[in-house]
Amino acid sequence: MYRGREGQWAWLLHRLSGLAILAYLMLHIVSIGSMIFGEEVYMSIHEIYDLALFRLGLIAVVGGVLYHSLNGLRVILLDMTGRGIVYQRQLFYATLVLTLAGMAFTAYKVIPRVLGGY
Amino acid sequence: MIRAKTYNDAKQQSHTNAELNWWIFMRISGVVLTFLILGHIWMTYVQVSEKDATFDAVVFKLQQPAWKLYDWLILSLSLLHGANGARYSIEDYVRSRPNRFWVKSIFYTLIAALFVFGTVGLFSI
Amino acid sequence: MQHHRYDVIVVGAGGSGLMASLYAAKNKNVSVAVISKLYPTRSHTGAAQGGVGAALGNVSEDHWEWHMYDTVKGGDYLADQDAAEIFAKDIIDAVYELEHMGLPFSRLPNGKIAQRKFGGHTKEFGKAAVERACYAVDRTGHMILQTLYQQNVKAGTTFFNEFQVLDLIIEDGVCRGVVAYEISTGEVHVFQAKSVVLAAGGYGRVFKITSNALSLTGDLMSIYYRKGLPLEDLEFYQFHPTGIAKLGILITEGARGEGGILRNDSGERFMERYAPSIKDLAPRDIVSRAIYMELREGRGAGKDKDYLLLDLTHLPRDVIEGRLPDITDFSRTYLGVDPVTAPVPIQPTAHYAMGGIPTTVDGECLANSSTTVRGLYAAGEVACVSLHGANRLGTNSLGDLIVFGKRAGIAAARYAQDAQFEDLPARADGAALDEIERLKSGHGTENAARIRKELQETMMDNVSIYRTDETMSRQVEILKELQARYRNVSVTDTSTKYNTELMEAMELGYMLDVAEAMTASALNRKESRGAHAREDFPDRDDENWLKHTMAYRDLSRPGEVNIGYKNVVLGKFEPKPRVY
Amino acid sequence: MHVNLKILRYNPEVDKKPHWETYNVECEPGDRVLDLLNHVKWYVEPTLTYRRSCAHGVCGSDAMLINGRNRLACKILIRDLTKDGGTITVEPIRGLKVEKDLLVDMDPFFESYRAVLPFFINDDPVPAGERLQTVEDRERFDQGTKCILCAACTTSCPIFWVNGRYLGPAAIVQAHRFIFDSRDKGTSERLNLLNQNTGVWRCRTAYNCTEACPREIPVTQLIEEVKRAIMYQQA
Ligand SMILES: Cc1cc2nc3c(=O)[nH]c(=O)nc-3n(C[C@H](O)[C@H](O)[C@H](O)COP(=O)(O)OP(=O)(O)OC[C@H]3O[C@@H](n4cnc5c(N)ncnc54)[C@H](O)[C@@H]3O)c2cc1C
Ligand code: HEM
Ligand code: SF4
Ligand code: F3S
Ligand code: FES
Repeated sequence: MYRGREGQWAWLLHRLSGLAILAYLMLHIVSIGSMIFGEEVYMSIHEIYDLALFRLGLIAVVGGVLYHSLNGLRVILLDMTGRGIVYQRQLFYATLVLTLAGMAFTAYKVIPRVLGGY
Repeated sequence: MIRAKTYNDAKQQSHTNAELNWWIFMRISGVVLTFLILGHIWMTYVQVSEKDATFDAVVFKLQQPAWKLYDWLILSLSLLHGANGARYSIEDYVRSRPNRFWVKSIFYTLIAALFVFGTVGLFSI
Repeated sequence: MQHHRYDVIVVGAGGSGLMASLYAAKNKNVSVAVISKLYPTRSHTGAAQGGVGAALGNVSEDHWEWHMYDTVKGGDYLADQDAAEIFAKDIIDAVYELEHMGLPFSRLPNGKIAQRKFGGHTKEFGKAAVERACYAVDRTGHMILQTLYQQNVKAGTTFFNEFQVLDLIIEDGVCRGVVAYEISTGEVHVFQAKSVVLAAGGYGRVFKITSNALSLTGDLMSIYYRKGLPLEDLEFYQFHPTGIAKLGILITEGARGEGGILRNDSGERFMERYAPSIKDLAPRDIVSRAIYMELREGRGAGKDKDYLLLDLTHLPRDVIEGRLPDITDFSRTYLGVDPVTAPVPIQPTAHYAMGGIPTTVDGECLANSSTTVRGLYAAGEVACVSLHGANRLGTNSLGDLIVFGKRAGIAAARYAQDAQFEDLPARADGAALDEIERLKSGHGTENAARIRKELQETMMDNVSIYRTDETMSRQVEILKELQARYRNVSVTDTSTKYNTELMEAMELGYMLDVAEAMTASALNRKESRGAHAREDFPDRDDENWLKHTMAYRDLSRPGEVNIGYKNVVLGKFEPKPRVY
Repeated sequence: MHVNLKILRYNPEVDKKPHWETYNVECEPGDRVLDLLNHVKWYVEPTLTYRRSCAHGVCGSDAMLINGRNRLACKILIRDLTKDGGTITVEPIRGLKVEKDLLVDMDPFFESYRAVLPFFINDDPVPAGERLQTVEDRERFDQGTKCILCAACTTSCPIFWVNGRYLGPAAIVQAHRFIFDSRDKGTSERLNLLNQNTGVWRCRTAYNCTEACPREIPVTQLIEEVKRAIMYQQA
């Protein structure tokens, strides 16, 4: 593995998260869109989402989206301003911290619900 | 032996702005999507439980035109943004020309189908 | 074997080779190709830092006569004054021409090319130092090399990169082409040509401490010499005063031009004693000898007292980092010394060959003191038009490449335009193939690297800054022994692709032979002049030695060198004692 | 001190695949990696193959993957890599075909270089003296002029590894040098060339190039400046 630094990992995570949320989006469209086939089809798909595993998986989706969008903003800063490049490393760590914070908050909201069966 | 490429060889290469435009689009759509998607997740998942996303709740929400537009924007922008993002990856990793053609054709068709399906879904309510 | 045909072949893609190819190709009647054992941009011209001297007078008044005078005096009156005059005049337009090719010179506030002081360059015939070195930060040579390569790309020049020339085809006094080894495939190619320009650089690697690249092994000088053709003034080899201690990496004289000061262990500015008027900016031979004396008298710094100090700490940080960024970087990288806050350990380093293949002012190679080898030209460090005489001034080599590289290119093309391709001898590549075969299939037990190491160490001990009859006679014997051992070298790598071991072994052979010619020339010259300083003959002797040495290998008695002479072209400036 | 020099070796005439070989070498902390390679080549294993020339970081011959990062073998010292008894790994740079041991085929690299019109373009009649240029205008493109075409940047770029059609950072640095030269008139042609799928838009700001550059050129920054120049030009 090339021992690249922050920039390389930021890019790799950005690409992976982008592709992952694209995959999720495609499934999401199918599941929500299934509505047009009536309540039964919709709910049968939707029940799968109710499984604890999936509900926890959504924490990962939040992480992915948060990381991708924050890092996306970082990339835009790099593209548009000289400052962005100077601080690209710090911006990467900020992105990570905010992403983890967002995931923690989601977990804090979701896990009690999962445990409580709500 | 190396023969240096001449000025004229290079001059004759054609030129379009397609990549520039996609690059700009990725950035603008990205900024817009940040608000749309984070808002969407906040409202439909973090604030309320997944359990609340019942058929009725979804139908109720989507009957309001403002939400219809909101969701359709997410649908189209993120599909287009994601599709172009995936194109970057395909062009990087799928290196043989014929393969790239097939992978791209199938992928774009899928995206288009999803877009039509999602749009019909949204507006059929 | 592959066979190629070009009207003009240029060997070497440093500043002189690229200049020659560019100008040869401006003659639309001829085809031109460049052969180089390195990718062109790897040539050692790229290492030159300080600048190229030309009397533009952008900072203060300057005239070509002053430049010519400094060149002749710097060369201890051994410089040929016809060459020096052409040079001092032509270099002015040549620098403008480089600028028009896009070379990014540093600038003065008024937008003109920036110039700075450099050793030995003075105004009004020696009165005071003058700003004559045109520079591009401290990477002038890099910018010249890049710019000339770029212009060749633009012109669509044909390059044979990583082709190592192994032989020149010369029959009946006419050069008919070259033989080259394609390093990537191991194939031997014959290039038939109407004229050939040699621009293969110097041979600093015969010394242990050198600023020269590992590739500078005197290949073409040796090949020329092995044919019984002369090498001129090889005893004059320049040691640059400021190499990074132990490594030899160069710290440009521009550092002193910007105000740097040489100090000994006690912090004394010792150059005040050796050259009271221009002190640290005296010509290189003088400063190198001064350093050598300081070291010998125990005033060196460090625990072994084997180096001196270049002090820049009194200069503002932005001058050091802004105008000398590369050498700041070298010092930080290789020594862990920051020149802004601490003086840099330095020692003299083998730097530049004033001598080489004798040529006329049009680059035509000389077979003796008067006749030329038809169709063969040379320029740059490999050649000796004798612009530099006994000692080259800083910045005059880059100028030499530009002025005489161009002249050689133009002359070679003009010659080729009217000449016919001459027949090649049968087995033109025979000698080269035999040598390869010998090295590859030999059963010798000698290791080329060990011989090379001994060569470099003994040359450093015996034929460097100060020389005596005793040390040089010893070196003659050592060289004979090393040459004998060289015949028992065999390479272990028998592969065809990228056999760099084979090429290095070849290069060792060349180094041994230039060292032979050099040592014999130095032993023969019984005076001290410029870079040639003999302890047993400390004075210059114009009566007997105001002449160029021509060293010929004796083809019938291996190991013997015959010395001939060539007159110095005098003119405007009468030889005078050289004081600064 | 002693270090283990672990080299990824490959001889096309014998080996099917590259393989590691380790040499225990005696050295000083201040030695360059190139000194160790030379030692191995000269006294231990003469078939070891690599390019080198200047030995002080100005000719660009010896970019290699050293301890997982692109470095010039002649510009990285042992003391900055490991301690006594440690291991140093050396591999050829990535993304270019390995010809033998540490030596790669540089032709594609130079082809990209030539594709960006890396030469001064200005067909106006030349003045008698120099073309004038202010100190600031000269400074504007100074960074790119330092480039020694060593390919450390291009071969550290994750996009270049997988997509050889990307011109790569080195070529863009060269283009930048002319685009921002106030005397040059070829700007729009160069911008058009870089405005292609194979040009600047392939760069994903992975930043490896900047970290790899032995000449401390802020490569990513220069690439971004070219992106912006294209954007403003087309706007
Ligand atoms: C560190 C350093 C700093 C210097 N600074 C200055 C300065 O500030 N000002 C100044 O005026 N001078 C300076 N000089 C001197 C000057 O740079 C050189 O003398 C000059 O660059 C030599 O140029 P060249 O074209 O003759 O050869 P080089 O640039 O050395 O090129 C030699 C070419 O010949 C090729 N070649 C060699 N052998 C063969 C072969 N067998 N087959 C095929 N090709 C071959 C090589 O591939 C290469 O392309 C400096 C020198 C050094 C070492
Ligand atoms: C939420 C806000 C988003 C922002 C701010 C954003 C921003 C960006 C930006 C700026 C890029 C270009 C990266 C580059 O050129 O280097 C990009 C690439 C990408 N985006 Fe997004 N994006 C967002 C949402 C999404 C969504 C929802 C998806 C999935 C559908 C997605 C999928 C991708 C993909 C696959 C890439 C390509 C990655 C690559 O080539 O390395 N993005 N994004
Ligand atoms: S930009 Fe830096 S890393 Fe890239 S080729 Fe030039 S010098 Fe080497
Ligand atoms: S590593 Fe590659 S992606 Fe861009 S910033 Fe450098 S060229
Ligand atoms: S050998 Fe010249 S850059 Fe390393």
